Amino acid sequence: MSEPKHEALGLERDQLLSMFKTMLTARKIDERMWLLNRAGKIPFVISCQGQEAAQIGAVTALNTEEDYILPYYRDLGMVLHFGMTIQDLMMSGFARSEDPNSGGRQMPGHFGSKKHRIVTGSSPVTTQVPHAVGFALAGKIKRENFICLTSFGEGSANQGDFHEAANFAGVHDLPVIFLCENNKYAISVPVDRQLSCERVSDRAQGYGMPGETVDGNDPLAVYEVVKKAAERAREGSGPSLIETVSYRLTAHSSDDDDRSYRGREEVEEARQKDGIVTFAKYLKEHDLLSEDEEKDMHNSIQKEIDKATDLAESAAYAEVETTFNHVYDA
Amino acid sequence: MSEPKHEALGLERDQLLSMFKTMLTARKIDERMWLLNRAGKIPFVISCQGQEAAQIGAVTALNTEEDYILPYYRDLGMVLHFGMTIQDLMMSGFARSEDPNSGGRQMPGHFGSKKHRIVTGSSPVTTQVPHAVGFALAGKIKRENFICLTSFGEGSANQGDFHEAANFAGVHDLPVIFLCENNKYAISVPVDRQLSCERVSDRAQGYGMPGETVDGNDPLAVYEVVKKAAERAREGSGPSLIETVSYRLTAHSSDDDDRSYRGREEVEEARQKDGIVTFAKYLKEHDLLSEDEEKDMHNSIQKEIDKATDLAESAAYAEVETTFNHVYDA
Amino acid sequence: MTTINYISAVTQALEEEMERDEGVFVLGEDVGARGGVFRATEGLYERFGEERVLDTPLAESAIAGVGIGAAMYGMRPVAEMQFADFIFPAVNQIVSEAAKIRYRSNNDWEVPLTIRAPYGGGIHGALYHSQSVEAMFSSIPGLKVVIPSTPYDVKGLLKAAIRDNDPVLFFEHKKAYRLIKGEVPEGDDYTVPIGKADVKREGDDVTVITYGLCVHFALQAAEKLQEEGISTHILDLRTIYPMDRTGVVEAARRTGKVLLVTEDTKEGSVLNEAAAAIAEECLFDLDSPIERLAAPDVPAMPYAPPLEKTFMMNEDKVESAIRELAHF
Amino acid sequence: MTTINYISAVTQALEEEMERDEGVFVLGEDVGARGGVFRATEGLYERFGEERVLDTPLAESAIAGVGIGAAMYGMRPVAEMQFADFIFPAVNQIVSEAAKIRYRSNNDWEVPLTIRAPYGGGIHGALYHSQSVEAMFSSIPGLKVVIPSTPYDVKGLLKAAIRDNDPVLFFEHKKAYRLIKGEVPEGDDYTVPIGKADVKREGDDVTVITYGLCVHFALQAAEKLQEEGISTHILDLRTIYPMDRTGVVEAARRTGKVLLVTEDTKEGSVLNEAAAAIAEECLFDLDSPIERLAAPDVPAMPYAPPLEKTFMMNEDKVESAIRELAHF
Ligand SMILES: Cc1ncc(C[n+]2csc(CCOP(=O)(O)OP(=O)(O)O)c2C)c(N)n1
Ligand SMILES: Cc1ncc(C[n+]2csc(CCOP(=O)(O)OP(=O)(O)O)c2C)c(N)n1
Ligand SMILES: [Mg+2]
Ligand SMILES: [Mg+2]
Repeated sequence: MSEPKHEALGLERDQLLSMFKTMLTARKIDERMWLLNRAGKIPFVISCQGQEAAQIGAVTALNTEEDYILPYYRDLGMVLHFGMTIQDLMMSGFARSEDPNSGGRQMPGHFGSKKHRIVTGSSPVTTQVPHAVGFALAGKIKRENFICLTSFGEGSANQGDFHEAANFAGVHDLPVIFLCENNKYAISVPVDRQLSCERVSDRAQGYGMPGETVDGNDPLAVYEVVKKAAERAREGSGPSLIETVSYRLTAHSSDDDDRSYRGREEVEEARQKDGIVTFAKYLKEHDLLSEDEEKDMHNSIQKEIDKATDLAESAAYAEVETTFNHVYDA
Repeated sequence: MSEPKHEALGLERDQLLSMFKTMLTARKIDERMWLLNRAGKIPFVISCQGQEAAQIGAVTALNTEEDYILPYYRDLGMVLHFGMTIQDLMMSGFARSEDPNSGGRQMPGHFGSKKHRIVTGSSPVTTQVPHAVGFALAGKIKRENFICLTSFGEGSANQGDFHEAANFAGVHDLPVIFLCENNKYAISVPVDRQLSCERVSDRAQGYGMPGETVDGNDPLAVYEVVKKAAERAREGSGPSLIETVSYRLTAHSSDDDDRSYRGREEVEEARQKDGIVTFAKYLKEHDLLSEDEEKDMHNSIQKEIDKATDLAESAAYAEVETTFNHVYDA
Repeated sequence: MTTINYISAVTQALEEEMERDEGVFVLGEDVGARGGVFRATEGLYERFGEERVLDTPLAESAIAGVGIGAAMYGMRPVAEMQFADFIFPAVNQIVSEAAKIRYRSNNDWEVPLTIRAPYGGGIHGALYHSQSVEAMFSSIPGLKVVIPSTPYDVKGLLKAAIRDNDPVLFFEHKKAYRLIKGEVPEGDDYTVPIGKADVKREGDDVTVITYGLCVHFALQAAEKLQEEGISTHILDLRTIYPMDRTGVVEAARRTGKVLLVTEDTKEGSVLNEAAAAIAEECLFDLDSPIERLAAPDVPAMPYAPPLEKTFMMNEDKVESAIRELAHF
Repeated sequence: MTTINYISAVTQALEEEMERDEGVFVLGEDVGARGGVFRATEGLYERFGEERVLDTPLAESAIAGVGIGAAMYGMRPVAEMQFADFIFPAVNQIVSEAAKIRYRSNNDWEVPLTIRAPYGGGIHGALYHSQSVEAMFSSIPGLKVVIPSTPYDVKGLLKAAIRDNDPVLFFEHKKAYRLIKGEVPEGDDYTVPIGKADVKREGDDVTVITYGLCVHFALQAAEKLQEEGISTHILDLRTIYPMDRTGVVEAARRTGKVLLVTEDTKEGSVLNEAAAAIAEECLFDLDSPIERLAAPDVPAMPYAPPLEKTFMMNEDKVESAIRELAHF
């Protein structure tokens, strides 16, 4: 029997459990958001569900003390790993003044925190991608050692900004990881009506960079390719394009109803491959996680979420006068 | 000895001579424009010099009665082949009212003529590329049989519009030929600081279409690949990306001085490979063109250009009141 | 006459124009099987098939650019931008191309393209799903910018836009979609002329010039103020660019007191054109300064409800502004 | 004091700021070895090397977007758009991103980015090398838009823009580059405050409010009209957005007759903000309607010289407009 994958990758048990815990935390926060939305308590949710494995696999390969991430709206898992707390995210869900992303100015899913090196994001897709290149360029000029990871959906890979940014990074060998989280849909549009190529990673060659497509349900597989890309970037050998393939398990957002454009069986089938399920299985198969430990993990996360929900629910909105603040530097 | 290339391609002598004549005409018009510019008679020139072979090779593979071209500012050769006359182009150079492209409203090089199925172009680069896709889409909806060829420089291949248009055409299998005329510079920026890939055609895979790079100094080589792409497009098998590699023999435009950014030897070396020179040699080697015939051709073109210059020079500008016309449909 | 809501007027106009003219087709993100994220194109995919109700890749510059190409060929594309906030990647195609093609080709080519986009706030859409973007497009000769307020105008103006031989930006208020209902003649193929403002209420004390959802805020405010004896004249611009200068000046003269209202931020808003036209043409007929009522000059509408409310226009804000002007 | 031309003021400001602050760097098309197509960055590449004077690929959205990223990191990028006409592909990055980042992040992130671009006509540049594009950006809170008229202001305002912690669009008139000369203090590190208009000439009969190259047309016209006994007050806006409302209103009050002048097309131009501010604040101090003098509402400046002249602003057009207003 060959060496288990995590050993080959040099990942220890505590790292693996921490990965799993963050995946689970992201999932559970998201589930809570939907409940709150359906209860009329928060106006909007956009989910990470189905992409946690890819997200956590990817950021585990980064240095949270040095590197920058420019995530997109589904990257709840990533920002948790980079230091955002459950409470922070609940404050954001409830649009409270203590939301560190925007003080309740932006919808949930619009992440940003300078302290955690999470660069502020917006709604128009793909605009963060050239920003990542700008960070990397600045780092190169300043002789810094950090790298940047930016992520986006497969639909968003068709925006001009992706192309222009990838080419720029390629020309100047900048330390950027372009991570495309292919979840097979852009709202209602399936990949085959969105993408003219087989794999998003087929585009890498056009930017003179390596391209990889990897199972987005397998955090270890994602970790492996991102790790390689990160090393490459840190060495000064330039950018990489990585595509993680998984599935969007929820509707596009709380405003969407996906029954008009995809069958339930398809969704059910994808649920079988859900990284949360399969990674738990992997950990158990390798005696890294017991049923009891798993249950405890569930419970402790749930408790934290409950607490954060209560706190956030009773927290205050920003004062109305603050509407006028921070248009320009004071 | 193997069959001469033109025979293998099924091109007859009169076709070859007509190709050569159009190349030569384009070159000579361009040269005249520079003289007129340096004499202070026309404010601006932007040249085809060095790209005539690619242009004529490409359009020879099209059907001028059916297909559409969406050329860029250097494509003097293409528009001649599609029916624009020397006089038309001189009227444009002098910004006269009889300029069929724009009535003197646009700079020379901004081609357009509905009659000739040359779609109006502008200065911001690459904007014509999605238009070509729009024509092709309309043709598909209307069950028409035409194809569209659009061209642009290698610098322009880095604009978002190229990417978005190529992907759109790829998804919907539209009959478009994307022709990149790589002349190794975008104003002062050489290809290696412009393009992150080896060849522009490396991008084809990312749009699920075939990509070819071909010697842009060889009109027969270009004809061959464009012919194949045209057949493919007409069959409904979708778009192609073709890159012709040659060299920009002049400064970027009459406003540019290229001595600050490239050496004279480099330009001299490229002149040796000039398609006008090498194609004449090819024709002579295959006894398709005699020295006398060549001289006659030069003379007759020169005369036509002289005549057109005089006519255009003495032609009128549009009336000042026309400044206000054609903002909206009357 | 039947009463329908604002968004149904959009759908009806599209359906009838597609029926009437084979050259009309719809393209955009999620306009097909999904029927649009607001369901404005609902049923069209089933009726006209996927070639005429085309789901495009997620790329707005291509949506506009491909639309322009198809329009130049001779089709009448109706492109949807999913939110007005996402029209910005397409600005180059709209401003450099669509707007200038007729002029630059000396009338050889034209672009009969309509671009629809939902705009406006008050729906917890935050910064990027609430914007009014008309000011950016209302200084571009060659373009027309239309913002209807009622189902009747929506239907008539959208049909006019589709039949127009020039590019039209057609902004629909997303909060109005299901909130605003109104009468539309049944089975009557009417259009409403682009370029003409419309008096939505006659009055003698204060003139309100506005457009879009704000017309309704003004109408509600006027109704209330009537009880206080204040009589409000309301002009609905309908076409924002080019603006109906005559209509604006007439409306200003009517009362001599002018309140300009927009949901957009104040500085640089499209109201300024009305202010300038009035200041040029009938300055001495005015009995009070020209007032502008608009959103504060902050980048966009925040998400948190109290902040959103502070930013968003409403009936009360319009009411106090009219009252103040009446008492000037 | 030494006399330099307008473009040298650009180059000097860049050079001195790059010298002063390592975080300042230049990026754009052909800004390196070529020194810019107008030679505004001449000598910088040789002096500061290719990392700080970066030739980018031909992609404006990336130039802006990469600039934004580097600025958020803490650099002070100065991005060049080769012509203002080619800023449109970058609109999404400028409007959705640069302008909104401070606000949306509740002051956590900021974008100290300057974007320079040559604008304006009269140089046979035709439709796409002659445009005034400021109107499109002058309703966007979070942005600042600066258009200087003299070498002194160019240098002081460009330095201020580079040191500003918010994104600034800096439009330079390309015809002014070598035409306009003026005095600049030698060896004096001065800045000119963004947000303040400047009285370029004092007068009592007619107030001209304008900016950019048109300031010079107004100054020349005023000189001539002085001989006829007409005294012209000239306010140079300098910062177009946010506009110096106080400066505008003061200047309008000074003479009671206001002529607004721009090289841009008339409807929807940035002059409208001045008109609206005056109409709000000092309507009853006016002795004549507010006049706007601008280019005709056609898509852009044609190439053929007689048509270009018809479109383009000049001293004579300003002169007659002032005279007419003086005699009102
Ligand atoms: C420029 C822009 N256009 C349209 C939208 C509306 N929109 C939001 S998400 C989305 C689909 C994104 O699909 P994909 O990139 O695959 O990401 P996913 O949501 O599947 O993770 C669309 C069209 C947007 N946010 N920005
Ligand atoms: C959007 C845009 N940006 C900048 C320019 C200015 N410009 C004109 S041509 C050119 C270089 C084009 O290079 P390439 O695409 O290689 O074509 P070539 O001129 O070499 O044929 C540039 C930067 C432009 N016309 N449009
Ligand atoms: Mg997706
Ligand atoms: Mg080139």
